[in-house]
Amino acid sequence: MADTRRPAKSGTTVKRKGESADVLRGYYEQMVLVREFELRASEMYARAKIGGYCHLNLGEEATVVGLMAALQERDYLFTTYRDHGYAIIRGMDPGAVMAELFGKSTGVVGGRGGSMHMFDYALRMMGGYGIVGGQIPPATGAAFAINYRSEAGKDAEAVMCLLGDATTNIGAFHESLNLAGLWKLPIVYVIVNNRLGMGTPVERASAEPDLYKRGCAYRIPGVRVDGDDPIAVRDAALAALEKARVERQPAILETMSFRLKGHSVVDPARYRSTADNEEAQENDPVPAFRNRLLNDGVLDAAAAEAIHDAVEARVTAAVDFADSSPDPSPDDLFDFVYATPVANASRAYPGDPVMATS
Amino acid sequence: MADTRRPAKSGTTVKRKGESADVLRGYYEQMVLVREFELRASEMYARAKIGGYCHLNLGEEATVVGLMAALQERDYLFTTYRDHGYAIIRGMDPGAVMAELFGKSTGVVGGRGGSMHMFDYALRMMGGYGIVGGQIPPATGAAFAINYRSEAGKDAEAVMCLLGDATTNIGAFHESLNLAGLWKLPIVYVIVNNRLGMGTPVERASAEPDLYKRGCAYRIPGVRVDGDDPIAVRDAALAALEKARVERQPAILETMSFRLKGHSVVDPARYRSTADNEEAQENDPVPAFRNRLLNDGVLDAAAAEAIHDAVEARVTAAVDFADSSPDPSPDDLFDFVYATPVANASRAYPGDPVMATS
Amino acid sequence: MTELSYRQALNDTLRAELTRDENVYLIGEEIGVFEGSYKITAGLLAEFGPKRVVDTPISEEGFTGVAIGSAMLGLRPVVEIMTLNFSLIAIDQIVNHAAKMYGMFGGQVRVPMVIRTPGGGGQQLAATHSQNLEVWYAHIPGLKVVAPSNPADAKALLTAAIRDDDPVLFLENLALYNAKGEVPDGEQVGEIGKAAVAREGSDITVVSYSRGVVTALDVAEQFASDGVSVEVVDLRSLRPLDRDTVCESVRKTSRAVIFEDDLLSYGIGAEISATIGEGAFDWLDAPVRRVAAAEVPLPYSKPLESAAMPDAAALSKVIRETLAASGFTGGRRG
Amino acid sequence: MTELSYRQALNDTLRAELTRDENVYLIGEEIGVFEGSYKITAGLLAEFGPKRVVDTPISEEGFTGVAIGSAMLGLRPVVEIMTLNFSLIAIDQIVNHAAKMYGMFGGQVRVPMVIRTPGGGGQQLAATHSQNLEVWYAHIPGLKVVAPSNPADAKALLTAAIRDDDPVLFLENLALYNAKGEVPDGEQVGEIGKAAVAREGSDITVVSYSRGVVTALDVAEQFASDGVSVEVVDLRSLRPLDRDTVCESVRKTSRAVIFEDDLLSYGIGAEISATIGEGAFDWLDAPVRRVAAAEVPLPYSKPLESAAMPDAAALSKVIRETLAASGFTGGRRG
Ligand SMILES: Cc1ncc(C[n+]2csc(CCOP(=O)(O)OP(=O)(O)O)c2C)c(N)n1
Ligand SMILES: Cc1ncc(C[n+]2csc(CCOP(=O)(O)OP(=O)(O)O)c2C)c(N)n1
Ligand SMILES: [Mg+2]
Ligand SMILES: [Mg+2]
Repeated sequence: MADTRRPAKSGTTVKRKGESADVLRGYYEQMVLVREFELRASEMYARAKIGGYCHLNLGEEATVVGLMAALQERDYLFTTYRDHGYAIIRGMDPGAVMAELFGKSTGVVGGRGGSMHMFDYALRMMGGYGIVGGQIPPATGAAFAINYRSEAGKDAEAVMCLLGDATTNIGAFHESLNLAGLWKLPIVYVIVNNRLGMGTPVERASAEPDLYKRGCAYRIPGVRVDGDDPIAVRDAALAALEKARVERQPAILETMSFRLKGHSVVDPARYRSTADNEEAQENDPVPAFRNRLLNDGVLDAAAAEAIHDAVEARVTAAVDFADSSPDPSPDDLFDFVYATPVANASRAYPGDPVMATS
Repeated sequence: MADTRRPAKSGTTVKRKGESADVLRGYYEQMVLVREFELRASEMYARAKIGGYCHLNLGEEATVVGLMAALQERDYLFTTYRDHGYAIIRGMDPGAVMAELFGKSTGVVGGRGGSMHMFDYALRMMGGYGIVGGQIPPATGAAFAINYRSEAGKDAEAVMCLLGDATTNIGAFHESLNLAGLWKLPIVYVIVNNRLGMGTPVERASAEPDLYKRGCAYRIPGVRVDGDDPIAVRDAALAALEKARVERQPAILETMSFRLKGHSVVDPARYRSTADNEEAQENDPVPAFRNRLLNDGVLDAAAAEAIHDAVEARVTAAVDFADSSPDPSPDDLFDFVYATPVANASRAYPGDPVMATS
Repeated sequence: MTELSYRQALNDTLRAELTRDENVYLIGEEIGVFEGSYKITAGLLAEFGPKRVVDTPISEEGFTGVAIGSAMLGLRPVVEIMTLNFSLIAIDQIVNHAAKMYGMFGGQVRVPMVIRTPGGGGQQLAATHSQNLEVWYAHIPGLKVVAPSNPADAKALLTAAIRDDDPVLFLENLALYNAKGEVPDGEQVGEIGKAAVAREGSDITVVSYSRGVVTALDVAEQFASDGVSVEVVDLRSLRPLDRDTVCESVRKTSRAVIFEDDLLSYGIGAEISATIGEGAFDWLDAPVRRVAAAEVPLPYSKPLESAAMPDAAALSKVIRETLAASGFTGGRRG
Repeated sequence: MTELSYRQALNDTLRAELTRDENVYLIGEEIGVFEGSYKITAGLLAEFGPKRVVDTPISEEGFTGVAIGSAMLGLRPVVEIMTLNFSLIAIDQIVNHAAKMYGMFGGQVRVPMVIRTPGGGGQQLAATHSQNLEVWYAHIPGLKVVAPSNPADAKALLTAAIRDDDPVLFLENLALYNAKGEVPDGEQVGEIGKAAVAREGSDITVVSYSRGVVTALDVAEQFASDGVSVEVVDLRSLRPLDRDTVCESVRKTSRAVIFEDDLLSYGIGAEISATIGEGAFDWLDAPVRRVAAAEVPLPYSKPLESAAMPDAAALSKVIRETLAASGFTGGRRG
């Protein structure tokens, strides 16, 4: 049996820890931003402004914000197809992210990637990836590169690699963790445990369902943290990143949260029981964090309302930006096939002859 | 650091355990058979009677014999390219195995597979495989099939899947063990730890070098046993197989032995230190077991000599058989492409037109 | 005859084979409780239970290998790989194991299994989720590869594949699942290795498979109203490849265009073109042209994706160019 | 100019590039302490140390992915995959990641890496260790694939590949490592995407690459003594493919035969034949024929292995048949 208990809640009060009210409000605002952005994305999908797959961070807002709070500018982030929130909180303009969802030329990768493939080299946000587990070896390679060219220490760079609970069952996870453990690479593998891989609960996918323990096969330590608490997530991530920087000790961090909706926007999640759905809703991290801040007097109703309104306006602006942006031009189809130009690379559109001369 | 201690030696005496002298002499004879067969194979390779890759069980004779003593006729065996010993002790005729090495039509698979791919369905010896880790998922699938069509119990079938120490680092190992752990499959994964994957010591390949512990990530128990002691190996395998049959509890069994020669017959193993080589030779299981039997009075010098001579004769006969067997005919090239014949399957030899009509 | 969707034809066939032979079982990600990513297995878990409809963790290499091992012992697994793109993780098991065992082990063991998987672009799934890599599998002896274009063939070829003693890659296409067609009632066992003339014609041959056939038939219909008679050959089986049917058609029409979703270079069409060049050389009146995908990682954005994918317009253009190149004078506006 | 083996040319080039650019490093199984399965990296660990010459566990997917990630950060890994057969385990990283990132991420990140790996049969390594799967990689946009046939090209193309900002699959061949040839001294940077006319001729074109070129040149020499002038085109680069050089040659000779180690159906030769059929249609005097491997899992036994692999005799036969089919009347015994 899995240890299905959640890690102890980090308490209902935040003030005692000496967090500054500004910082707390900032986290809250970020959580609301992720929430509203995702709801709007869902709406835009229904309106066919967005196509393809579209996986949302609904229910993972506290995890997103906590992790991004711990990550330094100098660090590298690799994540999955469920990447909108990370993209925005890492610093991408919500308009450019929305434009990417709309497939516009102003999108973060010019409309080439869409929902699953947000990327910004300047922000060291090294991409959302769509093959389950596919991001793990390259993320490990980024840590290898850090090791290759710089010394360990408090100011060293590190890598954060996100993956879902169900992703721990794929070979790439194993090979990567073994290499990281063997070579002592500065990387934190964050298992975002939302209890489900599509429709499959953790216990039906992982023979060791306490996922933070799976590092045992590589002598990689793991901790589990309440993913509904941004501060707990942040602190756990900070600690793991610190060890990665200073000791080159790779780590697993498992964040426990709930997926509030289906696997992607088109999934009605009929396979979930009412009880499961209720549990998920009860643990919704956004109202929970708001209530904490209200109780602690860090926020009052008016301020909360103001934050919400400001975020709404930003998201609306993002949609407007996306909507009014131009489509990429088919003339540019062949722009990003090769970084180093070489002779005879094909530029044939469907129906073109293979050779100019034929 | 790896726990480099060997598991406690199982003692120098065998009689006290109530083993029958016949059985013990039988084990010894089998060990000698593997030893002599492999030495002769090496010689035949040098004489260019054998081609391709050729990996020997030299140093693993006790492991081979112990494992095969535990395996019942009804069980299934999957192994690696280092498979000659297993093939013979599982029951294949040494002549047919040698003929396979010679690439003859009388070989166990008609010369199609060679050294790496011994196979005999009737003996439930389900093959030697050449892709590192490639045998592990199919072996797990055999256990799945057992589960699918029969009940657990003392007389149930089980699967033994062999793999090398270095093979624990590949994704297929992880995925398979997770499935076996999750689905409770009747399989014993035997890690034949000969300390090296080609030239790489376990500690430089596995972040958890105590390989029997690696089942922790799947709640699969593991034990380590002295691979130089056929009886210890047999007993550990019997225990693990029993649990697999009765409880559908998969297990890891790690056998510790030494590779006496290079990775394959063409590898001079220059990367090994003199100390390492000496340690390997000192632990040679064949003289060690002979001495045990001599000390215990189970064997005397004359009997040992007789066994050796008989084995020599068998191996010589095997070589003669192989040598005098016919080559497969190129006319039969297309015999085993498809089991179910279908229209338009190619039977073109190089240089034939693709269509009869062209 | 009943009109069914491609999806329903597959679902019915799986049900029929599960009922017929208890060695048949289904295995894959999300095929049970979730009822399949594309709902091909809807209802089957409820009907046959978890022994016969096996949900797996995300471990394509692992569960494909498990299917192989179970097939070696006589079971008849039907694996669903969620999309062809994910088969790359399992490809060592498919190509180095399933495809080789029968030969490598001298005919001693059979691997009767089916791998069902949809390929194809056009759904805005971007570069890693839109591929047509069937040519890789079609290259491999020991495998059989079928790619039905309509519900009736889907039924007949899936039945044949499940009953075949070799590993069969059964290629579906995301854009075909809702396509409807008449399907003969009762048991239908198709013939692997045989192409079909999907539409007879005399002026030019279009060779295609899977989704491409639907477009090719539409285009043929349009050309008919212009007085050009287009023959459409549906390959159905990519391995073995029915070279005779292809070449016979071209010997009749003297012109050929290949239409495929695949990337152009080293795609399925290359082999078809080479085959025609060898098998119908003396009959050809114009170069064999290929209409295939542009050679880029397929972009997400709809205008870019559309520009990269072959469509009816491109096929029509190349048919016209080929007719012109051969001095074709028939047709009303030809 | 110095006479070097193919192996030595590779070893020298790796040394030169390791010396030139400290972002270059080598990574793979047994390349350091063991000095490489085929000794291509001999001496380099001793010279450059374990930071630059990285031995890995057996984890092709893991370490290839590590190389990719490190390349994204600006390192320039040269990966050795022990043989092409084992690349199947890493193929998701190569095809779904390395090849797609530059396009999928809108040109924001480059993946400057080389994957060196030998393919080929003929060493009695049986079905799983003897494959020529380069056509799979040649099919993939975003990758570059080179396959040098001689030590000089090996040097020039490996240098180019290491300095190229895209992922390059660098195909070697077990049977070529001991082949000798003159190699220009000093830095040589080859041009990826360009074929070469390895031998000029006027009667018939043989197109080949990698190991096949050696045989083709031998056969051409034999035909020369019979008064038949064979032109040999060495593709060198499989992706991009230099269609112009191929077609130009065939427009000159009017006849073409493709010689490849690859399996016939859907192999490299299919694309070459299709290309010629399209680009030199009006010049062709006979069908383009392919001499390729028999479509079987390659057997271990020498007589069977030899029967399955294309050789000089098969090539000569098909050249003769092609000459005859085109009514060739030149040559002494033609
Ligand atoms: C190799 C591979 N197999 C299957 C899929 C289809 N797929 C996409 S997401 C997903 C579930 C992943 O679950 P988890 O790791 O828990 O992440 P979550 O979606 O819950 O964030 C699956 C099966 C894929 N993209 N890649
Ligand atoms: C996927 C794959 N990678 C690499 C190889 C080459 N190779 C063959 S055996 C071997 C070492 C395996 O070591 P181990 O698992 O310890 O088994 P041992 O040879 O010691 O019995 C390697 C790297 C291979 N056959 N397959
Ligand atoms: Mg999940
Ligand atoms: Mg070993």
